[in-house]
Amino acid sequence: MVQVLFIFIPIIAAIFIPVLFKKVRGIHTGWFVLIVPVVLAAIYASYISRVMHGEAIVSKVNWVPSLDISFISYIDGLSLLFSLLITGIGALVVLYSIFYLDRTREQLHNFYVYLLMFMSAMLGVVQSDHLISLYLFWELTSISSFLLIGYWYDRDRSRFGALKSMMITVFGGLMMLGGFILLSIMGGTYSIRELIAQAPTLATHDWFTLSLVLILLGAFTKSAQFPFYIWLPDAMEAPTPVSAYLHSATMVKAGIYLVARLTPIYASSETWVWLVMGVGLFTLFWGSFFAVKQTDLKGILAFSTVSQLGLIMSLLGAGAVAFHVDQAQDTVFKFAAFAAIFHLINHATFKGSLFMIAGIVDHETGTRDIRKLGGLMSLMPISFTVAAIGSFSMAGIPPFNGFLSKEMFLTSMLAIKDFNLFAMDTWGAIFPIVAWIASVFTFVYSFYFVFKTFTGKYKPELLPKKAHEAPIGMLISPIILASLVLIIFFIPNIIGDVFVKPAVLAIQPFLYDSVSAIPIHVSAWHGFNTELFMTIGIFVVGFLLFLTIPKWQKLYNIVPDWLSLNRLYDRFMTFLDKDLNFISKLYMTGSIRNYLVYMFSFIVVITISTLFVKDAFSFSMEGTAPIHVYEIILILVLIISTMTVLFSKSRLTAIIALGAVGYSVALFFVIFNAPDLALTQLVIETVSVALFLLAFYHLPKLSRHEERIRFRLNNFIISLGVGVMVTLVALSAQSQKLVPSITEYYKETVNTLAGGGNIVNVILVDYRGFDTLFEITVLSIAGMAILGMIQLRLSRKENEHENK
Amino acid sequence: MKMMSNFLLLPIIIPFFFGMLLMFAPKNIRFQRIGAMTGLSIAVVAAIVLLFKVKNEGPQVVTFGDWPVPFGITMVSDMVSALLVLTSVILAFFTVWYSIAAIGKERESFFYYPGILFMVTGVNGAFTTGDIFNLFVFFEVLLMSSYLLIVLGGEKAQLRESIKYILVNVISSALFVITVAYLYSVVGTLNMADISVKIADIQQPGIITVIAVLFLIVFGLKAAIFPLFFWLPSSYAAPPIPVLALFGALLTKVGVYAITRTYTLFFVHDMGFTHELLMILSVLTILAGCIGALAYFDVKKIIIYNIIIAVGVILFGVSQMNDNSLTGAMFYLIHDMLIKAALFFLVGIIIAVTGTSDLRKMGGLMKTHPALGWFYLIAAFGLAGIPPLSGFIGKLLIVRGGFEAGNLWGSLWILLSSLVVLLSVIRIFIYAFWGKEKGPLQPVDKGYYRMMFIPTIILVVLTVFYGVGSEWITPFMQDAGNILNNPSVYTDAVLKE
Amino acid sequence: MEVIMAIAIGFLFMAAVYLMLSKSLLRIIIGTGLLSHGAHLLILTMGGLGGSAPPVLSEGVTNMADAIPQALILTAIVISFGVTAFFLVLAYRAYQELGTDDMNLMRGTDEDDE
Amino acid sequence: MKTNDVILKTTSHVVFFIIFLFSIHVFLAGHFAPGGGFVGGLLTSSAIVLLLLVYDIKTVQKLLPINYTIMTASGLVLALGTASIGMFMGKPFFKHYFDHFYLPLIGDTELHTAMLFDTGVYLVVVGVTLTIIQSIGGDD
Repeated sequence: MVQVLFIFIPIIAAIFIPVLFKKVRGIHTGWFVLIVPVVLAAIYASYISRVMHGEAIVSKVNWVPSLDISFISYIDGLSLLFSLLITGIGALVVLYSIFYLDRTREQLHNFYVYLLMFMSAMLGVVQSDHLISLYLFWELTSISSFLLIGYWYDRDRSRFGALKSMMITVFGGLMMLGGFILLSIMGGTYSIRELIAQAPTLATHDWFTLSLVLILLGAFTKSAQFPFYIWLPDAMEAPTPVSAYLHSATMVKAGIYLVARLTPIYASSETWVWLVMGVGLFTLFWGSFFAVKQTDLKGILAFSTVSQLGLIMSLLGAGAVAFHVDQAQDTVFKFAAFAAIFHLINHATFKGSLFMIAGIVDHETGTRDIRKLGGLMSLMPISFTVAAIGSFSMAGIPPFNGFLSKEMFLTSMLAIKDFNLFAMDTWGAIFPIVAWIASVFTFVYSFYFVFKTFTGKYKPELLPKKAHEAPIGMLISPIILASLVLIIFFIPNIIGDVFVKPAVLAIQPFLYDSVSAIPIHVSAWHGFNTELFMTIGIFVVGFLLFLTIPKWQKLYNIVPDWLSLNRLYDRFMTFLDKDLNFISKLYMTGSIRNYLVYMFSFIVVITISTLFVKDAFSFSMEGTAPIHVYEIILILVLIISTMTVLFSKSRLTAIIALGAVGYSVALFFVIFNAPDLALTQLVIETVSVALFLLAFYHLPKLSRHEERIRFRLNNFIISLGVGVMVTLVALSAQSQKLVPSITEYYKETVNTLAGGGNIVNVILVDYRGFDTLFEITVLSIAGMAILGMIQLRLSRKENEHENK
Repeated sequence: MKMMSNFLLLPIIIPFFFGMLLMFAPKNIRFQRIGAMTGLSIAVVAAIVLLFKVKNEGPQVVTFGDWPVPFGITMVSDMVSALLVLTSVILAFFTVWYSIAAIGKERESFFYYPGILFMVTGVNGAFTTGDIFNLFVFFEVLLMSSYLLIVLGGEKAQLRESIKYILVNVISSALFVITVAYLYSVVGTLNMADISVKIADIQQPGIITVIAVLFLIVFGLKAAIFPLFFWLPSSYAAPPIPVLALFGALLTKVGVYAITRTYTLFFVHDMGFTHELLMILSVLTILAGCIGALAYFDVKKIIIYNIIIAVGVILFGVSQMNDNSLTGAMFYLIHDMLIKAALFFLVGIIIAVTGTSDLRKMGGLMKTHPALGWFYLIAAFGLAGIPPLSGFIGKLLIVRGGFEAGNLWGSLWILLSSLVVLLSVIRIFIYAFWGKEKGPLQPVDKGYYRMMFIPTIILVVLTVFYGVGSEWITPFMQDAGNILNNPSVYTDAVLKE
Repeated sequence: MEVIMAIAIGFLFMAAVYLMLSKSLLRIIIGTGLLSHGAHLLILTMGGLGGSAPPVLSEGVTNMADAIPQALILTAIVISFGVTAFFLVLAYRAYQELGTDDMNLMRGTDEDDE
Repeated sequence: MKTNDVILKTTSHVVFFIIFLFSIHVFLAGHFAPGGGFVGGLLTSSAIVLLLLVYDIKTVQKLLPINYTIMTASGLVLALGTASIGMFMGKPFFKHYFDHFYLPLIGDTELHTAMLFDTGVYLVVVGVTLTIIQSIGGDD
């Protein structure tokens, strides 16, 4: 119970933020906010001792129990690791933001409310055992990300980026929801734990693969995998603390989390392995390759994040392979899942610090454009040191933590080529090759980032501000992260035992009985093997490429801009804005005639087809009334007067002919024994004709619009269709009187029970008096409406107003 | 027991009675306002009591004039109808409240409030009646009131669009009448429960299926399904905002209700044809709505096209005919009524403040009207079905039902439409509230602003409650879904007294 | 007789639709008038035309016409009377304000509103 | 439409009363023979329309100082009230009551609450028809 509520602490705290911001103006609001992640981090840290031995702690709060929807916080190794990252990095980011965002100029209350909302959402995502609440928090991360990216909402780029990220991630989220629902129907439960327990049976279900693809769509969009990554670079419009927090350390890892969490369910699927590994690896390559193209510091980091997320994703894919191998704990595949989680931690540390440095550079020089920067090393030595540590780790250089996980990554990719399932033996060799190339580019952009900024020529004339080192407060967080980068390199096995292995157990529960059974030991040196040579190759080639960047950077221009995915998105959005308007106006013409033509055509076609498809047409003369001569004459009168209406050129003729139709209807009523109707019809027709004349006294003559033949022909065909439809259905309906009418009852009771003689009238005032009550209501409303129409003329008033 | 059943009439008769009362002194604006508010508050109370009666005692039935069942007119308040009735009186109440500031004295003194009250009468009558011809009569009551409201004021656009609106409705009324006539010819009765039983007896032959299609057309014209929706966008855009809100929230929903009722009570023996058709049309309806919702920069139009999308979503749920999908459809239906009214109110305030309905001429309202912005955003997310707001549970159940019925692509289509909905409404937020301020704002009197804003936020809060408090609402929705899925519950309540 | 009536009613509907598709507002309203005539006759026909006496109780009459359709028609007539009256006044007012009775000139696309 | 034709006026008075009486007859006959509130109301209105044709609106308003909106509303109230009797007697809405009474001059008469309801209908029809005609006719 309580544990679930922890998730909501940030959101609850957010309620007080605007008040604090308004009332306590002397203190930066961030200091109050900081309490939240610090306290939460401490709480979650207290779980470590229990969870590291494989224990899972569950707590539940019902939301809609009648639909089996509840919040379940399930903290195992994986969830705890993420929770700690969220609160830990969160605390550092808040601390950093206190110095980054000016308390007098910024809308801090908004900023921190969004940030806290995000924190709750993210905790919810990683702790939810219930698919629906997972989805709920998932969307909440999209929304808070939207608000944070759009924080400086008067900038066009911010709004653009905010919308883009929301569209793509919400799209993924919705598809994921579809997958979740399918999954829950298959397993009969929303609980992930229970679903995992029945993983083998789920795999036989028809919807298994579809649900898998849908869920991966959610994971890939959130974790910025190819081709959905395009929102992430634009998300860099958010304030830098946000980029560091959401768009590198936490939110984008939600997809990773999801894939890791659902691996036990889906790993048995070939599609899963191929998709996760393939897309991950391609993203790794794509991101690293295009990172070098960027000129914005945060742009480089964004592409680097894309690339690194791809790396983790592909490792999870490789980890799924372990489900297909006997005795997996003795093979190299055991490394993959471990490496994924390990790298995830490492990435959070070095990328977080790098983002903060990018923010510092921006803050102190006024620009993030790498072409304007250079030579900052002497002016900002601390920043440089932190940046160098982060970049070297990212490049995979010892003695930094990135080296360790990169090595394990290469090991896993090498193993794939020897795996003889899913045609891996044919295509598997691609994996290590792509991994190697991507690592080379990773090396290049890491160096590019740090050395283009801090070494070379200092160009003060290009900088909006005079550069100097950042205040110490702003440096604390990056320094802490950079120290972690270094520390982890030396104590990888402590990290491994405490954080990584419990998480691995959650990803591969079927392989190990307990945390301690996971036979992995991280070491920086493991002899002269292929991985080592690959790494050396990366350093050499990478360094050469880095030195020659200006020579080959032009290559990027070969791919024309319009081919890019961003263009595709832009085209799509323009399509929605402009082309849809055009398309819509093609049929929404405002002409009622067009509308009627569409509607009548549909009505006629669908009704007549149903009539024949369902074999409902029937024609029988049985039980019909005999035909008399005077009836035929009356029919002729009716038809002739109708024709007169149709072809009359003057309105007077038309109106009188309409009256004639009405009177002949009245005569029909007489013939068919409906005296009440006849009487009413006579009177009403008279009044109607009078009304027609009265109203049209003021109107122009029937306009002689020269209507084209085609126009008339169309009208004729459609009206003929309607006429035929009405007749055919009428014939069929009257030939199939399948149930006798209830009418006899009225004859029997009209005098005895209702005290009347004229059945029609008694029906009107008694049996069905309710109809009559509202029929006269209709009349009354019509009267009011007409009165209002005649007397209230706002348009005239409008005109007078305009004329003055 | 039986005599107490008259109670179900109250939510219909109270607005009706107050509507009459208001006719006696149309020029006394104070009287008009107080009368309308009083009448609707009493009706809200009655509807709430009725809802709980239905919950505790099952469907309430009364046949007028003490006649035996198929011979008099029967009114039936089951959970479906009780929920809709309550929602419609609540919305009417808020609309009246909002109107006091938004509609203008001229209209108030020309039967504006009686128009609303009679419309509520018609709407509630249509939701409650158990007689197919009486349904027609109530349709006419609500239509005639809507004619009054749509044209009241006589502005150019109103007159122009009213003609189209009325023409379409005259056609649909004529079709309604002839369809009832066809049905009467085949089954010889008008009582809906009786029709249901008799159709079941004769095992829905082809002619009944044809009639089912005709009913779909008749009600589809009102509900604005594809391809019968063309008349709606421009007609709804013509009258002032409160009227638009009322129309958007109530009128199309009556059509939706009627389709739901007939397709769950009568025509359930050839679902491979009728419900498949309904599903195809609902999917296309969503498409048509989506195109429109994105195609225009006019705030009113954007929300109006969202009405069409919602109709598609609800009817998709109905077409799946299982417990989840029907419960979901009910959930979504009520949600949509509430949220649409709220959105129209919000959009109305935006228009009042900026003096335009063109998004491209708006901007930066976040600086001047932050509260408006936040409430708009909540409503927008609610509409798009972001959990835990009001649209979510309904959509979840509809999609779940769709999957369970095996319609994978249709269900995914519903999910995808949420994205379009979100984009369309978030665009309003981005254009109107974010960005730079454009042009001077209209001077809106503070008191009037508050008069519009307060009912609006209460309504938004209500929708939030509807979403977050789903647990309290679910039992009602499940009852409703159950009765839709089991026509015998309905027919037994009516025929076996 | 029902068969002939069905055809005549179909004809009325056809004429009504044809008129409603034209440009002139007056012709459209006349079309709605024909439409309701058609609908009313159809109700009567669907009730069966076989009765030999009005549905009024009197000595010795047994084969009365079906009273229900007649009652329904009566209600429908009254309603369409109200609608027609309203529609007429609307046309009159529209002509006053818009200066045309040509539906083609009443498209009211976005441009006109601005 | 002003006219000073004395003969027309006199004739119209006579015709007015004839139609009016006829309309009352039709209205009362309703329960047992063709007729009823609706037709009766329409006929009464036509009688008044006749007056309108002969005199101008103002004169007729002086002659019959009736607010037709209120007349309509009263009709509705009467109809609803009649229908509601049953509700107050613990019976379903629209329960009608009738009995036979011996009235002086007329003899044995059936008095029926449906008659009251029909009177409501009658009032509404007259009220609405005249509202419509007056408002169109009175418009310049």
